[in-house]
Amino acid sequence: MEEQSHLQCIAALAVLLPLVGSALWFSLGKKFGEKFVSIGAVSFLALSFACIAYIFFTATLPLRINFFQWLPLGTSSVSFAFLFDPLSLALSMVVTGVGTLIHLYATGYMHGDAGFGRFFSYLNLFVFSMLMLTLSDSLPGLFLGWEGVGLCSYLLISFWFTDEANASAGKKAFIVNRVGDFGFLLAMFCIFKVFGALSIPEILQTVQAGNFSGDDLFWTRLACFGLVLGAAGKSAQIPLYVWLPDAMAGPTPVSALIHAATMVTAGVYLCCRMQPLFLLHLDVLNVIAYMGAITAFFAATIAIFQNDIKKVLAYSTISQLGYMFLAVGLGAPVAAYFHLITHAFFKALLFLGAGSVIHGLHHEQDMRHMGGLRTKMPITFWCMTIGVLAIAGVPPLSGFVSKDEILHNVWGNHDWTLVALAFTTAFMTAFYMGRLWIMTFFGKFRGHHEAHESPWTMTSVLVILAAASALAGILNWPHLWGGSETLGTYLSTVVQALIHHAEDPAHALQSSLTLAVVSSLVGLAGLTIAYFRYRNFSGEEFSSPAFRPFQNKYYIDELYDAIVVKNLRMFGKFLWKVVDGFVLDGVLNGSAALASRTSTYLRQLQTGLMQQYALWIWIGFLILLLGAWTGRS
Amino acid sequence: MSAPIAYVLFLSFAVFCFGACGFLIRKNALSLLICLELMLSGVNMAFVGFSRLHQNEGGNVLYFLVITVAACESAIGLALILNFFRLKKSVRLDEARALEG
Amino acid sequence: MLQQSLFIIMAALVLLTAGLVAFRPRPIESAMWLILNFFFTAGLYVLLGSHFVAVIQILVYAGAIMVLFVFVILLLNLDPKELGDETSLHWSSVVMFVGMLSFLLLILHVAGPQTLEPMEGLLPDSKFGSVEALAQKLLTDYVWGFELAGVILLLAIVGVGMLAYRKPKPKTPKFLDHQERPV
Amino acid sequence: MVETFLSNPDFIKWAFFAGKILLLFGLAFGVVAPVMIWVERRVAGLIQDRYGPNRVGPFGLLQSLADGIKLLLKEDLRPTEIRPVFYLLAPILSVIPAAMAFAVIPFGPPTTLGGLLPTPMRLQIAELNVGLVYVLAISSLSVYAIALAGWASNNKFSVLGSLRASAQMISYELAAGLAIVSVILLSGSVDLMAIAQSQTEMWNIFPGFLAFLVFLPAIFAETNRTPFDLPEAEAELVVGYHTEYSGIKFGLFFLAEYVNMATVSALCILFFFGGWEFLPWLSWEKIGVDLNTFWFIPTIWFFTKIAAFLFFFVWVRWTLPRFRYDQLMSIGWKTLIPIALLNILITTTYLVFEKAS
Repeated sequence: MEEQSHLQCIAALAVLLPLVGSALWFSLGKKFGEKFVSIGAVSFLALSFACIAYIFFTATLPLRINFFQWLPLGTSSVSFAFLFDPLSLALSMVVTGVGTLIHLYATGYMHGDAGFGRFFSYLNLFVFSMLMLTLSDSLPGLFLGWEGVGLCSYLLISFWFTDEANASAGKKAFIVNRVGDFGFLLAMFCIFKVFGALSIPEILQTVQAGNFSGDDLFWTRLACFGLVLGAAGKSAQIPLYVWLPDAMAGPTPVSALIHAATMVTAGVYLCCRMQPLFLLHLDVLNVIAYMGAITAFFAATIAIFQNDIKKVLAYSTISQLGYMFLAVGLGAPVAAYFHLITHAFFKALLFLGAGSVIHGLHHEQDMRHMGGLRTKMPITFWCMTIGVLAIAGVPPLSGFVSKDEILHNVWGNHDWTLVALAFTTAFMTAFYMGRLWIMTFFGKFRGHHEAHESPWTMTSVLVILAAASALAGILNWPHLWGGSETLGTYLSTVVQALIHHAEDPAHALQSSLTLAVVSSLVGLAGLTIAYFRYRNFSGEEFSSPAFRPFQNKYYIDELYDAIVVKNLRMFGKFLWKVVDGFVLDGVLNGSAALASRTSTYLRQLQTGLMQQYALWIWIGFLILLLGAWTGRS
Repeated sequence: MSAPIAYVLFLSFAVFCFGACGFLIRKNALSLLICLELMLSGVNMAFVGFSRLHQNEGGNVLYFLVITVAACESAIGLALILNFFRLKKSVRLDEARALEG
Repeated sequence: MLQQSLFIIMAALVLLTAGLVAFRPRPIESAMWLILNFFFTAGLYVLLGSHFVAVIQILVYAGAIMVLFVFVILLLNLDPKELGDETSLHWSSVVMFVGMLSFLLLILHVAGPQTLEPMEGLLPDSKFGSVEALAQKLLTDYVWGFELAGVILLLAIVGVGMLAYRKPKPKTPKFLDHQERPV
Repeated sequence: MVETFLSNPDFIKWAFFAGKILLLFGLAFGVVAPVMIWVERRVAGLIQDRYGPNRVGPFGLLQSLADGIKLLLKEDLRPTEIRPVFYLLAPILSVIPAAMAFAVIPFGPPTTLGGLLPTPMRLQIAELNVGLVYVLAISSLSVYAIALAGWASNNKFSVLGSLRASAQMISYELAAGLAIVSVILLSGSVDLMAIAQSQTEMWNIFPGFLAFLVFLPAIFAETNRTPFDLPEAEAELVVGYHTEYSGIKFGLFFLAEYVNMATVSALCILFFFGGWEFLPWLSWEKIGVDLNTFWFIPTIWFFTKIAAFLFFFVWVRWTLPRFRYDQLMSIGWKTLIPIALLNILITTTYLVFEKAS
């Protein structure tokens, strides 16, 4: 674990480059124009990706690089340090890699926008905080990244802040994340109470070594729930998912990078990182599993009825994340991580494809006004096709492999509700992706503007991502099918899988093959049904009132508004009107009024007539006299 | 001389009360000072009475001090009244209400 | 017995004049009654045996202080309007008399009934009330009070001088007819 | 019948007392005042080289009687717009202090009136042991009469005259008081009888000559006589505070003035000229006069001294010019009082050395 000095400066370079970059683009963006900013941003990201790659290939993991003592906490202290181990390296590779591609894409997409410099400075700041989140060695460091990421998502969602809707969407995202962060903070406090330290390797060592008294167990259980709440907030799971669909108000590259590939996966990374802690409490893992499954199924049902192309992709992201949490909950972090990586590729691809479609149709986002674009935008069409097939789980693409891995684990767990949820969600995923695919690229063109293919900067990124999402499957090709499971072995040093398939090898191969066939069949069925339903789509659908709740997203937003926001506003008004207005001001003004009222009476005593004063003195004397007279002993 | 002390004290307090009452009723500054002198002479009576009761000169000495103070006080009071008269062209106490609350 | 009745008469006169001083409207009248009051008080002091004090009462009060008062009253020569002398039997006088009664009760109670017995007479050769005895006490036990009284008198003199002094207004010089006026 | 009266001691005491009062007040008001008026006018004539009044009675002796009757019969003029009460009160107030002062003056040594009295009694109406202070107190009261007279007669000149007169009297009273302090120091007591008896050997005039120098002008000013009679001077303010008075009211003022003169001169003699002693170092006992049988000799000698002094008053009146008012006040405050204070210092040192020897 000793630090080599050159590794230390490389790590520092990798993390600080985006930070410096964001400062540069923000201040010099206007002065030096778009060309300088775009070249600068992409090169900075590429350089940072190169450093991470260098450490990935050369360093002996796990590698801990300590910079300085950051937070003195009474006896122990938190040091500002980076921890390079398989988990963090894998995610940071994805972050910087996909980040670079998306930066390249964004230079084309944002061309001509007034806030060009500002956009890239926020994007770079986001990458910096994401790296902080993944690489930091201590929980507070992780939390710093966690908050940074939340901040950048807010800034980027409400990038076009002139429009009221974008601004409120940004606020909504930030506030919901804050609720999640509250859970995370609570967890940190509990952990500190129990372990007395906040650096992650230290905590995990004491967890594996020590046994815990009843009291400690209570606190660690509370910590786990806190972490789950934080993860749910950041990765948009059931209670706190409402912000993600509204986050689509931001520019598409932002959705692609933040709300598909990187930020939303932070929750999964957190759960995998703190897995030993979760293993202390299996009921918490169960909670995670059910949360994931329900979210997946729920989001999928909503996605079917969305007409806005980006909203569909948002809900599909939520459901895929549900899958990942399901995997983590079942104790198969490797499957979750693998799905995370593959999802990053094909979801980024889908978003960027949708972006180029919107770019081509001059910011037209409603699918009902699209159709027949396969001839006008061939490259986007072919890349989107690969993405749709991948997410639908058509073999041999990466989506199929990772989802099959998760379904295999779910099946292994023999919890039939989870299995049912998982398979129906798989079918619905295939159906709504197929719907999207057909409505945008097949049938007659229902739009107003003349569509045109996007410039090479955007289409080149689409092609690369299409290739990645197609070939990503080989990363963790299961042993049963002759694969080497490189990712599994790579991660096994940090996390261990819970379910060991005890069956004999022959039976295992036979069951996994049947499972693979079943899942691919489900996917293909979804696609074909969608094809036949929307082949000659004319424009309106689901008109009957029965579908009203689905289209309105189960009125969840209105529900939250009714329960939380209205009460908060009422409570606020109460505080303002009653407590502040009546009690505090009342007491203040009241006492002032009281003083002035009594003084008006007392003022009559001050007549200025000397003789009246003498009279009062005399009366006082009399009273004293009578007092002496009565008080005589 | 065999008058009881109670008579003397009652007399002195009566004179004092007359003075005080005059002090409160009268409207002009001059009568005020006159009543003040009356009050002081009432107090002196008590001193002399007690000195006679205890056959000790202390009371008379105190009488002397009170009489000097009375002289000074009336002198200064009259000077003030003169100034007041110059200022307000009258000695009515109603004029002296500047300190009204 | 003669002394007792004399005391009663003198007391009655003192009270009468005190009442007149308090309630006569014009200040010059109340001043004159006050002088008479001082005479009767002096008579009372003689009855109480302290002769020197009686004479001082006349010398200082009637002779000096009241001269000041009469002077000021005459000098100001105020007509009733300026005096504003409408005295109304104000409710405060009621308070006064209530006070008086309650004080008497307090004396009687606190001092006990023996205050009502007459005071024992003076020994024939006792020097009480004479100048020598008073001077003896004044200049030995209370010499500081005596000096202080002197200082207070000095203070009063300076104070009055300062208060009453009015810088003469520089009058513009009047030119007689035969003198030439400055052009 | 008579013996029963004579043998009863109370009767004798009361008779003696009545006799003293009759003697003194009869003399003061009956004899001294009218005679003085006559003497004054005669001497004035003598000094101005003319005859005085000599028509009424032998040598005009009854002139003052005639004046008195004239004043009594005159119409009682009373100007309008005056304050009636104080207008009438003023003359009364001027006479009262003059009379009261007489009660204290001893006119002879204590005698038994030729065996008539069981024990030697004082020839003094009121045996006050604080006599001197009493005289001072009474003399300070005469100011009221003048102040009220001036103010009540509602006449600008009389008001001014009264203010000047009372201011003068107050300031000179102060000077007289301080002079008397040194006399008290010399004779060691405040009782007038004691002062007189202390001067059997050496009169106070010799050690207290400076005090006499201060006392003399003070008494002239006190009685508004000659050099200090500015307020009633005809030339100045018509007749000063008693311009509006006519008839017996004016007479009273006149009478009060002369009685005051008599009192003051008696006091002066008592303080400085040994009272009824014959000569400075020659007291009556030395000559061999038995006071009990020849009790009247010192008294008569005392009255002759007073007469001489009164003559001196009149003599000064028709020779010295009048002081201007500011000179009068400056003499009072700036010369007499400092000298008096200095005098007290001198007498105290003299007493300390004398006692030491």
